[in-house]
Amino acid sequence: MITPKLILLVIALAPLVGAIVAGLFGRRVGRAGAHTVTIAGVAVSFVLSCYALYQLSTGGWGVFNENLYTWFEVGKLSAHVGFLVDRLTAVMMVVVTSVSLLVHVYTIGYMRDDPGYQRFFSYISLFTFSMLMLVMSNNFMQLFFGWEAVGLVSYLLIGFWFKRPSAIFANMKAFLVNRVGDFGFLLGIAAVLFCFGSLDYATVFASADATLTGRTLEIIAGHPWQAATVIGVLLFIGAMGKSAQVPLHVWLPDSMEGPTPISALIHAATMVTAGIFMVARMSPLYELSETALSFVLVIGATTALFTGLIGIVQNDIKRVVAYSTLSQLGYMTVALGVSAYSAAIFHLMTHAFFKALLFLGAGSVIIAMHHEQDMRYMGGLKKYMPITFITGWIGTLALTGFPGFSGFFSKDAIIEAVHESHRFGSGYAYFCVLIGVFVTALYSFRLIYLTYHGKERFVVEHKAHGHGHHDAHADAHGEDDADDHGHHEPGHLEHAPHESPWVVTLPLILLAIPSVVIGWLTIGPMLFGDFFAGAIVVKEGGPLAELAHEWHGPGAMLLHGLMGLPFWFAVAGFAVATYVYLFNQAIADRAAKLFAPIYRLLQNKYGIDDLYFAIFARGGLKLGRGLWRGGDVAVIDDGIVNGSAALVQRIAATVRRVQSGYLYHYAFAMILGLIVLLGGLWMAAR
Amino acid sequence: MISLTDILTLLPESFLTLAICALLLIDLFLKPAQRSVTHYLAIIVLAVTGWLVLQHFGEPTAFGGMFVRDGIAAVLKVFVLLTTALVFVYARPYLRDRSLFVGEYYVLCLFAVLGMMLLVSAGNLVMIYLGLELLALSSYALVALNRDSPLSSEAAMKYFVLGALASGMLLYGMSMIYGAAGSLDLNTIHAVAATSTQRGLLLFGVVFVVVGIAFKFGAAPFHMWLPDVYQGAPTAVTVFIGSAPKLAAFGMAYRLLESGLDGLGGYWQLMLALLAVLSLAIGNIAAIMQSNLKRMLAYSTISHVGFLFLGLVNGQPEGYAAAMFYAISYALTAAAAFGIILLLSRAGFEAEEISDYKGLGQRAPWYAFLMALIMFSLAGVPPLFGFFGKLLVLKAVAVPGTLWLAVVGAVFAIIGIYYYLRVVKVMYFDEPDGEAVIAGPADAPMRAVLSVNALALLVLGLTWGPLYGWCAQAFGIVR
Amino acid sequence: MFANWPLLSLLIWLPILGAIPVLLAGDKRADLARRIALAVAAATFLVSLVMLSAFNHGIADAAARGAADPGLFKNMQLQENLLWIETLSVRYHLGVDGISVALVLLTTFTSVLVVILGWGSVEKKVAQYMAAMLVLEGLMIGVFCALDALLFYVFFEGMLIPMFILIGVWGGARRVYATLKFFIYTFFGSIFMLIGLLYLYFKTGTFELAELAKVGLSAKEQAWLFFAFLIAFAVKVPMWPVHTWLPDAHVEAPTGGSVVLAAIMLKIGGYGFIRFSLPIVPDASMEYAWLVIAMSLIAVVYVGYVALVQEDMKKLIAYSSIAHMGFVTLGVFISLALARSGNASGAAVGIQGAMVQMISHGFISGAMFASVGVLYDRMHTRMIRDYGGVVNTMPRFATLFVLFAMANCGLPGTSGFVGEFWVILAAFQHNPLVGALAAFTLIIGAAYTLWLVKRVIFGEVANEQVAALEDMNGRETLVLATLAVAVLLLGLWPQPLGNLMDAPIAELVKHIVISKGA
Amino acid sequence: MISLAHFIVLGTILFCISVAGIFINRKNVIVLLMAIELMLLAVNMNFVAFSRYLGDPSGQVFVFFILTVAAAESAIGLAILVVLFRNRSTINVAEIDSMKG
Repeated sequence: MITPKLILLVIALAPLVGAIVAGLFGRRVGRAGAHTVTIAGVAVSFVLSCYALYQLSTGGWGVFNENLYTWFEVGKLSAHVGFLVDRLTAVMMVVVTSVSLLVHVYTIGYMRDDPGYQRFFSYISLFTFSMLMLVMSNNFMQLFFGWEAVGLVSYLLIGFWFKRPSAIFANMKAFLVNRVGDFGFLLGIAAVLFCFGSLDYATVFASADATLTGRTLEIIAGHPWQAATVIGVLLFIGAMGKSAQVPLHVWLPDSMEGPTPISALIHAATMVTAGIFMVARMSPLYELSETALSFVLVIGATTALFTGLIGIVQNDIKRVVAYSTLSQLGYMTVALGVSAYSAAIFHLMTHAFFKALLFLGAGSVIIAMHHEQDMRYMGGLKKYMPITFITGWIGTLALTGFPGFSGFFSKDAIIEAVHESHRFGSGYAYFCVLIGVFVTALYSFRLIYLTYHGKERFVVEHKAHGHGHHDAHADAHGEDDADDHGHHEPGHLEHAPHESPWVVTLPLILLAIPSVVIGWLTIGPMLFGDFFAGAIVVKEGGPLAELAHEWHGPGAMLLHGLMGLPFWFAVAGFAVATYVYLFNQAIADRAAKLFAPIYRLLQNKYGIDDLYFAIFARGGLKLGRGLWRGGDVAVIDDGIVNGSAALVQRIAATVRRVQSGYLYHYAFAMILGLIVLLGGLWMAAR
Repeated sequence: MISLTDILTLLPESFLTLAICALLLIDLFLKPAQRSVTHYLAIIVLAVTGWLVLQHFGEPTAFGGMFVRDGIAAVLKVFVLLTTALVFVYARPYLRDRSLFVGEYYVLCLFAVLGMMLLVSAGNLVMIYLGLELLALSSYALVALNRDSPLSSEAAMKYFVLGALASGMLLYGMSMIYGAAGSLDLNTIHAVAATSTQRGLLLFGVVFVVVGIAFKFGAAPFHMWLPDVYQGAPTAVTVFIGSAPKLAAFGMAYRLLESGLDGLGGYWQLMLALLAVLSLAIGNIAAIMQSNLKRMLAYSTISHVGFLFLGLVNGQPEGYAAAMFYAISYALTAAAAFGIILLLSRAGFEAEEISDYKGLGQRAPWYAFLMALIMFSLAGVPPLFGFFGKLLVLKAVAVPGTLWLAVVGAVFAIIGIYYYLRVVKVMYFDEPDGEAVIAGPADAPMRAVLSVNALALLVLGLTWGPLYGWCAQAFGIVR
Repeated sequence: MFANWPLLSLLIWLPILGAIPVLLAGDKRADLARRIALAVAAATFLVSLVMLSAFNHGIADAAARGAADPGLFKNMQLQENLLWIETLSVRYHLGVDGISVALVLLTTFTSVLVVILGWGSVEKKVAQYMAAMLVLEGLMIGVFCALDALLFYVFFEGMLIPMFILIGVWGGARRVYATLKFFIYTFFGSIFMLIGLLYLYFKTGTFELAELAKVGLSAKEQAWLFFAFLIAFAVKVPMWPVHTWLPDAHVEAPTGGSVVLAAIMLKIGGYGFIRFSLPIVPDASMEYAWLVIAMSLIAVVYVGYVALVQEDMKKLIAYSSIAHMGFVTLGVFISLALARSGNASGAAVGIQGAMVQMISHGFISGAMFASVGVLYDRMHTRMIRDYGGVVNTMPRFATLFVLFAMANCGLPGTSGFVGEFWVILAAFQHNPLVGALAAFTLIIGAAYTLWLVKRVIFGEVANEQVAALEDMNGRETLVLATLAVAVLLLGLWPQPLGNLMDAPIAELVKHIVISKGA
Repeated sequence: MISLAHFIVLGTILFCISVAGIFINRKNVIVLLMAIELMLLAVNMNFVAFSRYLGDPSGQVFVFFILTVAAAESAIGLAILVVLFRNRSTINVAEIDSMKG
């Protein structure tokens, strides 16, 4: 009997099975076995997810909300594992599984010769499972479970090449920064439980209005704060961690230490969007607090602009994409901030595709360039790797929001929504997102030009270096022969770069398609239809509702877009990039010299990382050492514990001297005792 | 008028007296080689006396109240005899080894026992004095038993002088009490003490009496003799004066303070409290610094006396029962402790330095284990016997009013732990240096009895109910 | 069928008496001694399982609903009640409720693993080592089963002796200092509790916990008793600032000793709070709850930072133990406050959290110390700087170690998460700020644990010793894998444990809201 | 007319002298023995006086006991003294301090 429940269970568990098989029996099933089983698992859940989405959007299914397993029950409170699957969830499931599936395939080629092949597949399947649990959850408990689980997998994957100091530093950093977010997130959950006495979405959302309006919490005695705001902000702190919003964004660029496939899957398409999804999911709560939303808005706007700016000065191809991810996440957050949740989700979806595309493309380039990630040693690759080149352009156009491409619709919608919004901070946000468009175009095309166009800035030296076939397995050298690449002077290749194998290019092509069309197809229902009705709650007069009035289909929007500000900002960015990086390289350097301070500021990411390191890492250690040496060792141990022991010893020495060995002293002591007793008695008697 | 029943009531003591005389004579005719005869005879004498003590005949009192025969006396006597028997068993190899294996040892000890028996069932000041002196004089002689040892003679001299001083003070106190009460009979004194309105003289006497008692116990500040005597005396003698007399001292204290001066309880309890605190402090603190095991045990004795006094301070039957239980547990434990020293010592090697016990855990696991039991028992760690003695005395003072005493006791118990653990540490955690095994002269019976004695500390720790029941019953506590 | 067997006595005395044959086997015949010890430990574990089967949730639930005999300690099961000292009416009274059952199972379970661990890592005086372990096990079980305060105390103190020997004989370089510190510290703590108990005896004429829970006490009396108990249990837990014995003890103790110490002994402190402080002096506990809560929070934050800078693995884990045990005390007293403010459900959450945290910490810290032992047996150093890149040579070990590390940072799905999560939820209900401070462990806990992992497990092979390491042998794998299963099982399926403890906790919560001021 | 008080005072004085003799004297052990005898005599004085005053003979009986014991005591004392002298060839109180602490 095939029930929705069964289907959903299969969707969630299929990747887990794959992960377990590949992980525990990796040796037995071998490489082929490992990738077969994991890909099969993910494929199954992808297909079924599509089916579920279809059923939900055609009304074949109602919203599915059921508890499947009681994790713990104590007192009034109970925690379950359960699924809440509505269209919002379904969309996420499709996004996750599809990207994951493609990444799985891509990995076959990318990690071909990596010793940790099975481990890697097991991890990414495990990640898929966790992510599905996160999005399908019907309660805060399971949400947190998935939340932490994806964090764990990301930790494991960033540190996949555990020999690299940079990698194992980056993964710890990522985990800890995320933990800072989780700190807030957990407290948010606690606050929810405190106010609602339940952790189930349904219950909470149903009674949100009634419970939270007018309710206040006193975090600091004497300062009652709006409960809705407290909850909203606390939960969003969690989102800031996961979705790398300023000031918790520092971990994402470093996470590029991980293999490229997971940069695409986890740190671009899915995990980092968990925060966005979470806020959208919590829309009934956020709608109750203007303050919280403004907070979200400002944070998002800041992220959108300032991380983008950093992207301009980066030379590592992956880092550029990483920073663009940051800024795009900022856009989504902005959308949330103006309660254009569906716009956020919409952008999340489109972004998932074209950003995954860009990352995988970057990966493909890296393969070709023989693990050289520095764009200064690339250029003119278009003739070597046409597919990567074309798909790269498609991705870029989508990212920069070229009219017609998916990115255009989602980004434009967000900008329009911000324009419409009158929420506190929306002005600032509008400014940020507009400039952001320019910045985006600038760094994106800079990347394109530096990589694919211009003259080759690398030297091919044909030395019969017994190097086997190293090209296809990019960072694999991190595993086997790190030293071998250690003595490589940059930009020197053993042999000319060439197009990657089909397992790499196929996903690129498959991702390019939705990057182009998905926006046109889905914007209507998703943003202005009632596709998300019930899943996303927006108070009367949300910006999207405003926009809905002048909504006349994607075509109209396209035309309208051509005369909109954003478009021209994008064009400007394109123009600058083209002029500077395609025709007149020199200008770039001169600009760098001209605005040296700004350039340096951007170079070291506004100094935030260093600041954190100084305060939290070094400061923490200093504090710890102080407490230990000062508190534990000096005061408690040497002072009180051993001190009292020493005191007793000293007294003992004195007492000992009293026992002089002389008879008359002994006798005297007795007499003294007698006299004391007599004296005492005399006192007592009177 | 002396009647036959008087003699009958005194039968154990009378028997013991005659037996001692007989033993003295027999010993004269024994060749040194046959000395063991004396040894076994002495033990038999003790056994018979013990049996007689447990028989129910005669009157509760004799000689017009001079002599009291009650449960308390019975319990104390039995354990005095038992402890002495243990002492004899432990002492023999040691004495043999040092050509101290002479009849005098046994005779003197037995006379001391006789003194103790009289002391614990005294009903009259004269009786107390006589018993006390009989015990004391024998002890002086015993300490000096080893005529060629400078330390022994020095110890004996100190013991003698201070002991004489103490008994002089006791007598002085007695004279005052006599003057005030007009009688030497404790019951009369009791009545007077309870009723008399002007107590000046009586109280004056009480102080001296308390001093006398404190000295016998070795409570600070009347403890000075104790470490030197314990160290100086031959271990075979230390084991004796370190164990049984504590029981007798308790009996003496009970007779004088409870039977005699109960009416003045408020006063002497205060004094005992003061002495208890002093003893706990000095005993425990001074013991930490000791390197000589016998001396350390001497100081530990002082601290234990402090605990015992806590029981007396309570001044209720429960308190006395607790104190008596404590005295018994201490006597048995101390006997075992010195027994171990005797076991490990041999001619030329006294085994009385703590460092002599290094690595005993490897050289003689079994005896190390026994010693560990003894130390933990002295330290008062459950489930060993010593803990329950502490438990009971603390219980006696853990009542509103004297709660602070319990706390003081607890604090010093913590300090005390340290030096007992030090012995265990030396035995188990330190590597042995020098000779591998200790070949003491110990004979089979000693090893066996000593093992039983030490293990008893564990067994009694789990089954101390009947023993305490007996003590409680002696003081007429029924539950 | 077993319900009327003297199962608890069996549990207590089987290992203690089992130590005798082990000793008789002697250090010469080490292997025989090991086998006997393992047999005894296993048998005890089986008996504990029998106990679990004999344990009747039904009664407990009935009690919770108030259907059965009302009153704390009245619904203990498998009771054995003999007169021990008739003159003082001290009783040999044993019995268990869900809480004790859980802890007894933890004890027997851990002991088996410890014996297996000792198999390889202990070379000298094997028989004595095993015997000490078994005796220790019996005494600890006794602590969890005793319903008579004096009996409890006897077991409570008796434990010190074998532990003292364990650390002192098989310990590291500074073992003497460590073990003396351990003994005197704990003795110092408990002796005042003894006086408190004696005072209660004076009031009630009995040591029966059930009676002590009932007796009315004035505010002043309660305050004194509370501090008497506090010092005893705070030292055992250990709570800041009386925690400094633990790092030393752990560092010097042999692996097995550390495991037992961390996995079981520390729990006795928390158990004591639940069995003594709350039921007997609820009002004083309420009055001074702020103090305990403050101490617990300091334990979480302050000790967390201290753990961060440790250079010795065992010390680091020891400090993390202190931080984690902070959640136990926090949970217990938060719950008291919640219960008093009428939030019974929240209170239940808190105590459940504390209890689950105890069990889970038993697994995790035990596993961590066992892991360190595995490394120590190979490299004979505990210094973090001597390691690095262990994963390259010991992949299996590394996998498990990372798992335990994650559990130690309270990752959902591992047992470490459950207790901390409940306690934080409860704490937030009591006071959001307290909740926030408690939740700080998410960050600091992760920080010191992951940094440890980074330095020890990951990275290039640090030196040739590490390069020479070979992966765990079957025995070690068995132990760690078992613990890993336990950690995950409790993390994913905590409900059974919850059901086990629901009833007694409900009862306790009912009890502590009633003021007993007299 | 000499009252009871006079006797008691005299006894007390004798007692104090003897006590002083014990702990002030730092020369000779013999003096200690003499002091002890003196102390007992002081006590006897008290007993006799009281018994006469109370008209109760038991006190005087006690005195006889004390005298006897005193004799035995001094005998033992002197014996120990001899032994001590044999071992240490000195009876100077100030030199008898080989055990201390």
